[in-house]
Amino acid sequence: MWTWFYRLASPPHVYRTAAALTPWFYAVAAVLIGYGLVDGLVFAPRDYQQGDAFRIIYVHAPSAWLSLFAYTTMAVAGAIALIWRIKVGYAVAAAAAPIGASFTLSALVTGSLWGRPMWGTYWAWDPRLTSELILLFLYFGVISLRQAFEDPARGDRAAALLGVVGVVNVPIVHFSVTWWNSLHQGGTVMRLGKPEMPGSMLWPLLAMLAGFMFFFGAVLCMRVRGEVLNRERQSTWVREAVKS
Amino acid sequence: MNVGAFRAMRLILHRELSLSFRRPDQLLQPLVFFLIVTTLFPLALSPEMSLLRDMAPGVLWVAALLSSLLSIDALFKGDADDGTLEQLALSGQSLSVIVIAKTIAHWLVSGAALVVMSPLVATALGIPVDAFATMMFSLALGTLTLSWLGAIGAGLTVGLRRGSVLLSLIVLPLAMPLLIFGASATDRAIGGESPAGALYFLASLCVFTSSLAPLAASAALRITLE
Amino acid sequence: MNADAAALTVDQVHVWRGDRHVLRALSFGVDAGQLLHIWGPNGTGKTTLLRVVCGLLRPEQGQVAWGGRPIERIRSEYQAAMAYASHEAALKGDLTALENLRYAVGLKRRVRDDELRATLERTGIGAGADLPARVLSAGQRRRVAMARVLAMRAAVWLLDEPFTNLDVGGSALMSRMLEEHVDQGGLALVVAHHELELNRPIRRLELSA
Amino acid sequence: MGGYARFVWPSISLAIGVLIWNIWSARRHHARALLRATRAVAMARSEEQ
Repeated sequence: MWTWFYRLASPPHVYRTAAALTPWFYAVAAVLIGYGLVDGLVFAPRDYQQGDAFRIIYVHAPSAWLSLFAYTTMAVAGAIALIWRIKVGYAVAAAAAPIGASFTLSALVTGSLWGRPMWGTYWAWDPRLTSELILLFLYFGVISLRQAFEDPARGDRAAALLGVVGVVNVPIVHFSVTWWNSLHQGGTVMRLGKPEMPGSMLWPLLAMLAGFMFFFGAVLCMRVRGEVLNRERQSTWVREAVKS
Repeated sequence: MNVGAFRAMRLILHRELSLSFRRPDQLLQPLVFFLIVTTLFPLALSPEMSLLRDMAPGVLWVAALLSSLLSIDALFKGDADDGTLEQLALSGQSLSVIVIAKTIAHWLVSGAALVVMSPLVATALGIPVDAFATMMFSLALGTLTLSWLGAIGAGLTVGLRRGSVLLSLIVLPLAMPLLIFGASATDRAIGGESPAGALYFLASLCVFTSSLAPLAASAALRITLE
Repeated sequence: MNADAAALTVDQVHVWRGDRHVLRALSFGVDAGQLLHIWGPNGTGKTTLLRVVCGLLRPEQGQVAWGGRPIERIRSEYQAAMAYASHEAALKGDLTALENLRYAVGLKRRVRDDELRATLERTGIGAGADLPARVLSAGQRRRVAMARVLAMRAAVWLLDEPFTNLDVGGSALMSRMLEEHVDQGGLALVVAHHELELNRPIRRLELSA
Repeated sequence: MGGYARFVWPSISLAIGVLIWNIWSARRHHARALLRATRAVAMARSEEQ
């Protein structure tokens, strides 16, 4: 039963599997995102309150969800690598970090663009946007810590540990920010929430969420191949990989 | 016949405190920084006491956070530079015991000192005397939590040449919840309402961090000491 | 003086430093009452090997065992029975020689100051015991580190270039100490790039580039 | 579709921009890693001769 676990741990196997999966992930992502965008932007009805501005949700919600999912992936991969000493985990963690950071940025900007028609300003310390901003700082900390070490092996382990500490803090930050927001503004202000979504609005959103997840899978596979190569330069299997 | 954990902690605590008091100037620096930062705000905002009072909890807490952050860098730096950190790690005591003793010693010398100083700053910012108790208690919990988070950050960055800026970048995002609860507890106390809610959250945060940080910090040290 | 040291075995240890394969499939054993002299030009991994043996550095492959048990599992017990001296004397400059010993040795066993003073006396630091370590010369600091190793009464000695900065008297003292330790059933790994003048059998491990 | 101009199109284009950046950056990262690996393999082979 454990063979898949050890096969997963062997870099050449991971390198080949990632290469095989990438095109499929891209294909499914393209279909889902294509459908989601077209349906969401064209066919879905206007929201009676926010008019067309709410359509930004079709990119904001998937980005926000992915920023959190990528951080968790990074933390779990790092923890697996630290605890069971599976080196591939470090490659996955190092690959997930920049992807997650880019989607955090996307969530932040699309969120503030969405906020503009609602609040009249681009930033109003909305609890979700604030948590997203703090998540960006956490990403920045992990990425710069990994690069601060000359010895990449130690950089990986330090970043993995910080990732685990960070992921423990994400719910705490989210809770305290929401508590802080409700404390001061009494929660009356229109928060960046999803309006009640009839089916026609909801399906494109689910498609976009799934599409972004597959996209994350595809890009993660590509980056993991690069990270695995960087960490396995001496081993023999690299010679065949390089020739192919 | 070897030495138990509590005896070892007492010994390390004694070592750290006698080391700190051999260099009193390094003890005073964060405290003076605390005073200077709080003096900046009235200059920047206005001498008007009523306005300052609204800002007081935030100013006090941000200044306290930054001043304890200043001294966290020295938690392992001194020992790492002269090689004694290795001796401590190889003493046969578990690394967590060493980290706990050093962090508590660091807190006594920095965080607790800030708490003792805080009434001075509070009066300067117009905080009423009856809010002092909550303020000092919340500040004590907050600075202790920060010392634990700082221990993790210091453990990760002590081996790096320009590690101190990175240390702040790592610790501050983790310290935001304690800032939220601490500042609002003080704010509530000034307004006369009961700060219990915020204090409970702050206390739970402190207990949570005190239990997990030694593990994380010793794992971080193990990476640095390699 | 110290209990018989169990045997120390190193088995197929591999260590990489970045891209450099510093230690390649290193295997050897050291029994109680033996001294191993680790020899070799600079940069061949002598210090890295010592850090692996003392448990600071975990090898990518291979294992270090003490009394047949891997050191990761018995980390505290193993390190409590060990004295490690790195190539710098590792003392706190602001603390006196006596205080340095009190805090370092005190973590390993209960010890009173007068015994520490006697040990410092023996390594020639009697007068300097109450001076801050920063005012001592490099040779004196090495003698304080020597006293620390002695006072720990450890079964396993792991010494990295213990003769550096020592004058003739100091080196002779160091050699006597090593002989005494080995005679009492202790075990020692000594990293040195020069000959060791001990009238005891010395096994040697050559690390090549 | 008129009401979209101010905020919806910028958000969509930004999000798509992030998707494209991710693809481009991942490809570049892999290509660079491949380059470094080939150089390392070439160096290793020259050492063996």
